[in-house]
Amino acid sequence: MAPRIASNAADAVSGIHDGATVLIGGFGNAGQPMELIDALLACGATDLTVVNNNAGQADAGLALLIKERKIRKVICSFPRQSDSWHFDTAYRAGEIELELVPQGNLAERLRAAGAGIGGFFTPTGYGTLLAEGKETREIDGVGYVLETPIKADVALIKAQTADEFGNLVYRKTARNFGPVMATAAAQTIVQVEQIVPVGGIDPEVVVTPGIYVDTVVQIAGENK
Amino acid sequence: MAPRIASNAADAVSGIHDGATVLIGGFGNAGQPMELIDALLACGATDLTVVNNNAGQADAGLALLIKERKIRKVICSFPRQSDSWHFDTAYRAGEIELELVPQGNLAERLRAAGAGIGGFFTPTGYGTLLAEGKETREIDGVGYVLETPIKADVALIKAQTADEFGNLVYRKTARNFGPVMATAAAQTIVQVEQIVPVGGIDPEVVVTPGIYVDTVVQIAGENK
Amino acid sequence: MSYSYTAAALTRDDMAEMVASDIPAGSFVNLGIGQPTNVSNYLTADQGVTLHTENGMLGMGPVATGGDIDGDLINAGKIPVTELPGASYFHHADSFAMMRGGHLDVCVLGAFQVSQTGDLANWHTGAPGAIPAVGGAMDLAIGAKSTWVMMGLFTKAGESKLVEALSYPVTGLGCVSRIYTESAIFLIEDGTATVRSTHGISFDELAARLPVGLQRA
Amino acid sequence: MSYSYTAAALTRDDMAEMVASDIPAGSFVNLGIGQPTNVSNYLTADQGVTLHTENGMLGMGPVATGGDIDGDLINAGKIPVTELPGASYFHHADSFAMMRGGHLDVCVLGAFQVSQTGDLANWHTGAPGAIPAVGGAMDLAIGAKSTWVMMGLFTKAGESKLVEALSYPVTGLGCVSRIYTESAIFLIEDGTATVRSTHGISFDELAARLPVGLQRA
Repeated sequence: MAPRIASNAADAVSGIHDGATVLIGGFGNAGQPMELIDALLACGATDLTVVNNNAGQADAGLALLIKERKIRKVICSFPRQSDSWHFDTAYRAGEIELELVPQGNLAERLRAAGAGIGGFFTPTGYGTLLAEGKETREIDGVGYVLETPIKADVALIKAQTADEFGNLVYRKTARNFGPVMATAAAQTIVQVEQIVPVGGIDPEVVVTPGIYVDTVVQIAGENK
Repeated sequence: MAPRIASNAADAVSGIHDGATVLIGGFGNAGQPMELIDALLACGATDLTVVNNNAGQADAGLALLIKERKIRKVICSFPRQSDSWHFDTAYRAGEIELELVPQGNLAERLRAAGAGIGGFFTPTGYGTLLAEGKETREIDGVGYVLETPIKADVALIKAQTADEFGNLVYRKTARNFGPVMATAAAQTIVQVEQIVPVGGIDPEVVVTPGIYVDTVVQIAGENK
Repeated sequence: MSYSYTAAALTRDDMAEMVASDIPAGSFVNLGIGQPTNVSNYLTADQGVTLHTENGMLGMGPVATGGDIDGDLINAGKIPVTELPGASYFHHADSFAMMRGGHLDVCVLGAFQVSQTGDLANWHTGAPGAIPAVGGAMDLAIGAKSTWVMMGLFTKAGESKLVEALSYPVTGLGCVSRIYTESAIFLIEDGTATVRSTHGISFDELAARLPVGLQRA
Repeated sequence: MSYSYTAAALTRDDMAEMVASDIPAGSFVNLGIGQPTNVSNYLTADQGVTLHTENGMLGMGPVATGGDIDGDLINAGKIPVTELPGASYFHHADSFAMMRGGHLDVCVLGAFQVSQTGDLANWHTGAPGAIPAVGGAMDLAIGAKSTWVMMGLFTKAGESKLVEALSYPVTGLGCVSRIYTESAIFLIEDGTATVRSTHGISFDELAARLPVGLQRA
């Protein structure tokens, strides 16, 4: 079905419920759906599990969700940064749970969720603290860890352009987690800089087919 | 490293040795690297294991490799067709081995090989003859089969355009197995309709990055 | 939908039309090779159904004719097709990930047999000397949110193809939720076959001919 | 390459230049955050080295300045960079598949410790109260055909960071094949550390200070 075109970010995230698992795209600021994250905070949903590469930076976006204790658990690869003070405080106070995942395993677990794969053996993390308690196996002389899919209720991602059918293209390294997160969530909500009519994106260059997109909202692009 | 630009198909396949595992792209005629397959036959390499969606049709390409008994084993999803007579004869004579793989598992096993995944649990084929002897597991109430990567010595694929750095774009449904096969082989040999200078393909639309491409040969395009 | 009856058995075109009208508006659908392909002829523009072909495309249009034929644009049956606005292309691993991941709403397939628990047999007769070929059958069977079957209800020898347990090799277990036949439409749920309609045969006559328990919708 | 000696210890720039000159022409390379990033300043155009950044790009160019800064084009350290002709973009799963699948020729990383069998520790001090963060470290460590380390050979307390067995938490097992330090370059193979060169210290002095057996190249 063609996606719903939301009138603004608040409208776009209005269906997110307490206790939801929410994937949030972006690597640093590139591809980060900042307006959707702000709207998620404003909508009041709480007890969330959030999957992102990081655990919030400075006093914006994901960091504010953590500051306001809307997040029960973070699944990420790199929580600790020079400006991750809200996460650090919540974590040290025992008020947020952390599941630390190597970045490539994070991406692959999201892909597995979207691709109907029940689990996969990855060499990444074998023999490390992050494999403790996980099933391991030696295959052709190499050690592997069994990793499981990360399925979610909602994905919040950012793309450059959507057509009215929900097909997406991204821009440069802002692509990052967007395409895999779009496949792994029951509801994918996308903020884009522009929406074009169906047929406005060459079928050869579509990165995320519209089948993965449920809601699109246009947010005027900032200056680059 | 930038790929070698071969002078013709014979030159492109000249390094393929007896006993090699060879991935051959294409689904029907779309994306089938016909000139490379013909060159493989002409070069005389034998005792090959070939991975393709089919097992040759009529009196051309892969079917001739089978007719000439160059192929020890075929790994494919759909060998039997109305015009697969060379395969049928060889198979009934016990002169070719067949590993039958559901089409999606075939694609995913190739992807796993390219992605360094040691194995994955797939629901496809669970409870069927094609899962016999394989490890199975129930995960969240669903049955899965453990499938393993298919790594190869060589991939022969067809793309529309390569740049001199080996970046590839494909055309319509001729894309099919090409991108995953390119990642799964130690040597990827690509026939293209045109080669353009580096910079001639928009970085946003590259489907197969040049890192996966070892040899490129330009074969003048037929009429479409 | 409560049980209904028509005096005439359904033709293949009737079946295709009925499947088409049952597909929810806006669905993403894969139509298997053979009879199911015919369903596309009865989908209306208003329905806004998007067709997937497992060889790497969403937004597949009608069969190509004349100058529109393009060897690089084919469906899973290797027939030249066309591209609709909003289409997208992707490689085989992405295409089957889309299917296996449960993103398609409906998949329509042919069958040799279906069991009352929704097990499907449609890839291999199991006959001695038969060369097996599976293609995407097993992926299609288990991938979509709903898998529907179109088939004749009886073999040439008059045996029911809706069975208690498959005698042909399995394609997928517990995956079929609807069966469209010339004589009846069945809904399969929790191991029970419910008859939504019969065509050219009464419910009681049908029940007498089939080896499985039936309930009336 | 047989053992060599220079009177002066290597500066960080010397180390970066040496790593750069050791990278084979035409290689695909990932340079980790920190010291390894500096290697890019010494790669020559003639070398034709292609840089990968795990956040989804091949063909990364130098750090962007002034009007070339684009928030959508950053490296793994989140620094704005540029795009070279022949570049390509891809998503995170494809990017780490490229790495995990062994397609990169060389990855250069920093380290807390390396063992004589090539085990790497570079992600977590294991200190009480430390909040762990791993990022792509474990993927990078085991993914490339060759993993090289750049580090100071001694801690501030003067202890060797080339050790018999790691005391820090493991990043990857048996993955490091070369170590570049200010005092020596080591080749790690089959559990043995071979000293390719020493700088500001003789082989015998070095051997006396390190807790692992060494052989001279």
